[in-house]
Amino acid sequence: MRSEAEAVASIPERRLALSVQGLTYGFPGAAPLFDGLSFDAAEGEFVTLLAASGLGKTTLFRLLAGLLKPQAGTIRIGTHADRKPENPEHSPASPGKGRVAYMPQRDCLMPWRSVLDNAALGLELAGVSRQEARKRVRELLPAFGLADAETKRPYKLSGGMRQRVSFLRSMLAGGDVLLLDEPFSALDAMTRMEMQLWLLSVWERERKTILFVTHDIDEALLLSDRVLVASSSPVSALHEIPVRLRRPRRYEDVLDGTFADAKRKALALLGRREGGGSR
Amino acid sequence: MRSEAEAVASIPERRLALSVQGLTYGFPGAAPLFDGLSFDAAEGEFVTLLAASGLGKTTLFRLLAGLLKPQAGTIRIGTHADRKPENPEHSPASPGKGRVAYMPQRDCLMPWRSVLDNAALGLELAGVSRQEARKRVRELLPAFGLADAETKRPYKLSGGMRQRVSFLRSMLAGGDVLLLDEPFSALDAMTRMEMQLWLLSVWERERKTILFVTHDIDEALLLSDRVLVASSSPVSALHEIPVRLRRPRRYEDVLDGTFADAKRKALALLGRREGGGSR
Amino acid sequence: MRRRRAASAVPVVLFVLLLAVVWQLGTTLFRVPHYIVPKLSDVLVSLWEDRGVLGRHFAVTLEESLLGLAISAVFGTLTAACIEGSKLARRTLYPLLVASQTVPIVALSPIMVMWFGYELWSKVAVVVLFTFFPLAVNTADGFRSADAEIGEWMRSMGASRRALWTKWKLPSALPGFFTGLKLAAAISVGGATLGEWLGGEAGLGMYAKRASNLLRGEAVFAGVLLLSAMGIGLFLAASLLERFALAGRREVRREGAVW
Amino acid sequence: MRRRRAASAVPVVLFVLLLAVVWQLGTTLFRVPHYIVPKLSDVLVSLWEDRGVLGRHFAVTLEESLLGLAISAVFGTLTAACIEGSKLARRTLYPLLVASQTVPIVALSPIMVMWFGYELWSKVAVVVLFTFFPLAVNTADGFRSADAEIGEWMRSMGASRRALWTKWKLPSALPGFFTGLKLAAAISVGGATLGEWLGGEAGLGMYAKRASNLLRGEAVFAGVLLLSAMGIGLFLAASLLERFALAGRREVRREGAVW
Amino acid sequence: GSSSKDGPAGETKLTVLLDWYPNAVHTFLYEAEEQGYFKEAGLDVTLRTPADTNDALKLVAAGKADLALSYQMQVAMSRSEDIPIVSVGAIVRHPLNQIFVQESSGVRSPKDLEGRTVGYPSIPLDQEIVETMVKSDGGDPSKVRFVDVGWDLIPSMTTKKVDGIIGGYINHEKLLLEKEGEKLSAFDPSKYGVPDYYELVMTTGESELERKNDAIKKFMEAAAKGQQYTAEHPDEALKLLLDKQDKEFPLDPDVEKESLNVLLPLMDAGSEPFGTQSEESWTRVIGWLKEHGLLKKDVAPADAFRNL
Ligand SMILES: Nc1ncnc2c1ncn2[C@@H]1O[C@H](COP(=O)(O)OP(=O)(O)OP(=O)(O)O)[C@@H](O)[C@H]1O
Ligand SMILES: Nc1ncnc2c1ncn2[C@@H]1O[C@H](COP(=O)(O)OP(=O)(O)OP(=O)(O)O)[C@@H](O)[C@H]1O
Ligand SMILES: [Mg+2]
Ligand SMILES: [Mg+2]
Repeated sequence: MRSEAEAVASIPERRLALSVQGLTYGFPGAAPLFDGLSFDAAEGEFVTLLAASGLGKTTLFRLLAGLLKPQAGTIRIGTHADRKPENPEHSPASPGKGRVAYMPQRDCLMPWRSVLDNAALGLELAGVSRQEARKRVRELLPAFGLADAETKRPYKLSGGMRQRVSFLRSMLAGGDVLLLDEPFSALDAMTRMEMQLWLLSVWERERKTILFVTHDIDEALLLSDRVLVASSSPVSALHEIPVRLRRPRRYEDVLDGTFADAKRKALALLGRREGGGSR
Repeated sequence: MRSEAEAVASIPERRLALSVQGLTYGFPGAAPLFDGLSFDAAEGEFVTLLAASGLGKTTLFRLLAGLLKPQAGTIRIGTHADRKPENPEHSPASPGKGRVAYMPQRDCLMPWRSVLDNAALGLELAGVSRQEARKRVRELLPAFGLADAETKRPYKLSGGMRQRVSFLRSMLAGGDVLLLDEPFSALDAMTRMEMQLWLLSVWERERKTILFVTHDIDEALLLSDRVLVASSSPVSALHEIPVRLRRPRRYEDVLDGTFADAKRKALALLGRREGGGSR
Repeated sequence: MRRRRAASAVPVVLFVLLLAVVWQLGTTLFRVPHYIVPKLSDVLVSLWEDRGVLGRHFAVTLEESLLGLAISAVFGTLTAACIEGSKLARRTLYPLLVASQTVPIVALSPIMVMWFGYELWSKVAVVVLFTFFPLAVNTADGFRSADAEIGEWMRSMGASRRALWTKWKLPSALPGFFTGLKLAAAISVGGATLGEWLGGEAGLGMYAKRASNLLRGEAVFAGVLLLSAMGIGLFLAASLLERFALAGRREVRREGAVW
Repeated sequence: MRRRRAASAVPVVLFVLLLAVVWQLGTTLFRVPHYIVPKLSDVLVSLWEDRGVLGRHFAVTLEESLLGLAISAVFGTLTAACIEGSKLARRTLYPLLVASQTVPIVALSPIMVMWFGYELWSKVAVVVLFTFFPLAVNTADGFRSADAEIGEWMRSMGASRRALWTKWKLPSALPGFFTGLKLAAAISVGGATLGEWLGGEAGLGMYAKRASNLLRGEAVFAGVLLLSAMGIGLFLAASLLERFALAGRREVRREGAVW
Repeated sequence: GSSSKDGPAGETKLTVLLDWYPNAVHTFLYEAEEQGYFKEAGLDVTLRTPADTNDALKLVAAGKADLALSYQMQVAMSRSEDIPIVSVGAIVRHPLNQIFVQESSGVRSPKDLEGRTVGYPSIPLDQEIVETMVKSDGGDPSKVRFVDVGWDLIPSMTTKKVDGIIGGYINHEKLLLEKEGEKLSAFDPSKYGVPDYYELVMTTGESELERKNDAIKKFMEAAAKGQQYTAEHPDEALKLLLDKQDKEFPLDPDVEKESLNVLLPLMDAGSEPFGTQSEESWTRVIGWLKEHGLLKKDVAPADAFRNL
């Protein structure tokens, strides 16, 4: 566990797990979404992105996951020294294999696989044998409230159950940087809390770098070291809200004054946007 | 606008838009989800359902929409006198045509239709000409932040945009009872607020009966006349939390003591469930 | 469950009986010459009298069809995979495939015989020529309809080419493959028949042709009836395979739904 | 954009040229007897010399194919709709359809002639017999693959049967229909050829058959070449139609994606 | 199917392609096999049925089979198309292919076909034969309508789609039609301006003939013995054929018996040995074909046949 100071301050020597420099992207025939955007995430940091619907969060994740090619700028993934790109001009790096684990916004479960096999897919892709993958998934299913659903096909699942399967699948896939796109949006308060706690426990144990998208400001503040807010389209800069709360966090922290301040700030930033994205 | 007392108390003479009596249902080969469940909604009432993920909210909506057949019990939709089913034994009524408007949890947009045409589909089904339907949708698109997306196919939309199209489509379809299954789960705080306000304005203008599913307790309390909480599986009764707040509501009401009380109650009910549904 | 299944066969049986009655009455009432359409009763008699010979020919044609189908299934899938995997292959293989369908086989019969001889293999080759195309095209379209989002996700997780194929593309193409297989199964019998016409000593196609040369309508139709039965049998077998392989995929609509 | 499309034709052209060279060299080097496979150059000469006659026959065969395709498209879709809409129809029509594919057409040729005479319509009938099946089966499978959730939603909104068909099932079945249409387009030419063999005065199939009876290999292959070209042309036309009708449906994968 | 390898007992393998499915005309081959004449001659003979006789010619020319039953005119046309085929024996010495009309049609001789429809099986040669016959009978061939009826000679006539047909054989189609109770008139081409030609000839490829001259000669001798046996014991010979075919496709004994009756006199070479061909016949046939534009280039009669 890092001390509060460490977790928050942007110390020059910290090692980066992800750095984005001058990212520019727009879908063909549409207005650009990102214009010279730069940001980074340190190793083991939990960073949350907050932005209005349609501003480009999912697109950013697809760029980071290597599914789209930046029109300009560089994306570096994997541990490297801060601000020292060996060759700043070099073309956008293709994010190395297996170095990000991406949980997409729409659970794209395979309709022909059971819950167990869908969840095991992440491990399988990481090279774990099917046998072993199933074993490890089976151990986790109860914690995800999916014990009874093990053999069900996706179409028999409720919305929240699908989301949990997708979350589990991506978490198990490993990777240095986790990209989670609204992983808990379909969960009720209690289940969501359990999942958040589970995520935090994994994060603290394995020290992964997490980039998290949510629409829930409380969730953002509760989980992350830093909250990055995009407030207008095209996104050229992210407003940073450091969350100076002790770790491990508790739900009572919501009543903390720091929390309320941060929340007010985030709301203001989001509200200030000038007809972002599609609006 | 109704007075607070009217909106809340269950007055014997009130006319029902929806009544469910002794509903029992379970998917074949699985544990039952509902066991003798009874509840109702008065004409023009805004009722929210709160329940853990996988407890059967979506299934209940599919039952109400006539997509599944109850194994026992009756479902009556459409205005009728309270508690006086003419023939209590009669087989589950098939909900009349066009009398519910259902917004499913997973936006099932047609991949081959543009945003405009997808949103117009609800009106088309209600018998409005394509021409007219498009016109009316086009007027609403800006309010939904979809003005730029008019001609886009669904695969080009962000998650929140898809949800808004689906919401718009169902709202326009009309019907006496609106069934909204987590309509705002993919929206950011600001957009969600706008949509909530829009929904309330339509509701107050058209006096529709709304059954609303959400995982957001604040949202539930802010919007509805009554909140119904299911806390254990199989669901045989719903705990009722009346929301005694003035209308029209304001976002400041969250700070109201009544609100905090109701919220605490809801959280307690949800937390008390004993391994509901799939858990 | 089993009862219901038995009951579900009733309309089919009734329908077949109806067809039989129409056939028998139609040929009797309109005095259709027996070498154009024989009476059903005569066909059945001929079927029974020639059962030994017909059984042997049936086995031959069935073997040709099955062998051809198996070869087409393997190479059709491979071809579809090439078409899916490489633009160049798509641009070059597709026209070739299409062309193969348009060449009148009889124009090629000397080549067929030269390459494959008079035995089994020339017939199998014709079956392959017939069935390869629907299998390849349907499987290719199956590949193409694979859910791109799943593929994207796998890509983002650094999935290998192999994993993409085995875990995503192949399972996605299965429904298309089975549509193709059903088509191919039904057509295969026609292919075998044509193959037998290109020269051969055995098989139901040869039997029917010889009967037709001798103006023996009831024997022609006995052969045709058996060929149809074989085709329907192969088609049903393919459908069963499909149901088995796609179990649990398309049930959304059925289970628990009112309609 | 246009430049890229032109460039994309290069491999196809190269491939066709390659095939041509292989043909010419192969027949020359291996001294393939001209009556088994003629030299490409001889075929081209024959093609050129007979161009007037060939053009007329080409038009005839094209007309037969197009008419047959059109009829199959209409009735195939209707049949698929019946199969989708009614269990009884599925249970009775499907076996009949399959049976129609397995009947050797030559066994039925007297009936064909009796019903349709020696003119255009007997050939169109054979084309229909060939192309009806892939169209119906693929369209039926297209119907079956319609997203059940969309249908559920429409049902819940009280959609009429008509609305369900026009707004949900038909659009959902389009990809399947086009797979079927592409198959049918390629096969239709073969059907027309066979139809012409059953008797008739015109068409490329008849040309090829007469040439074959005159032992003129290069003329046979000239006819075959034109038939193939027609088949590929029809197939391409169907593909174009498909691309047009399904515009914007399956582009998820292409647009903006790296792979 | 290559045929050049010798059998285990030093026998020479010969593959013979029939002109059609086995029927009465092939009795002499089955008899030669059954009576052991082929074996005595050191031959191992395999009989095959190809798709059609055009294929048979091509395969023989390309050396993929040793012998094929074909037609005299077909051999001449092949040679003019540079398909190196040689006839080594005349099997049926006179036309079997005749014009058939129903008696009720009122056609008494070929010239009555003016204004009528004649069905033919996609073979231009058949068309030419009819035109010659009509013309030599004093009619105007351009007034005859032709319909290509594909494979369906008989139904096309019985369903009255055509008035007459060409392409049917007097030992087969005619018998079948008469069995159906149709009253037919048949017109023999050789009586109406078409040279009397050999309907069936045994052919081989030029190079094949060089390489296997001996074997082929022995084959023809054995075949002649088979034919002689058949002529002397027609009933036994026919029974053998019927029995042989029973496993594959039962033939109609009455039709085949009648067919053999028709064939035996037409296969008889009289004082000459079985199969003997005359240069004169070849010259006449080639001349007629040339006259009717069916030969692309000249064919020397002497090259087209060989009496072994
Ligand atoms: N494949 C695509 N082709 C074209 N435009 C696209 C595509 N995908 C997304 N867009 C557009 O890009 C913009 C950003 O989309 P994105 O999905 O990144 O938004 P988001 O921030 O994730 O929103 P949400 O919170 O609603 O999920 C939207 O205007 C959308 O219409
Ligand atoms: N078609 C189906 N067949 C079988 N079981 C099903 C089917 N649909 C849902 N279920 C099961 O029924 C239960 C309730 O599902 P439902 O979708 O109604 O939950 P929900 O309350 O809407 O949950 P969520 O909040 O996650 O959307 C789950 O356990 C689910 O697995
Ligand atoms: Mg998104
Ligand atoms: Mg749900």
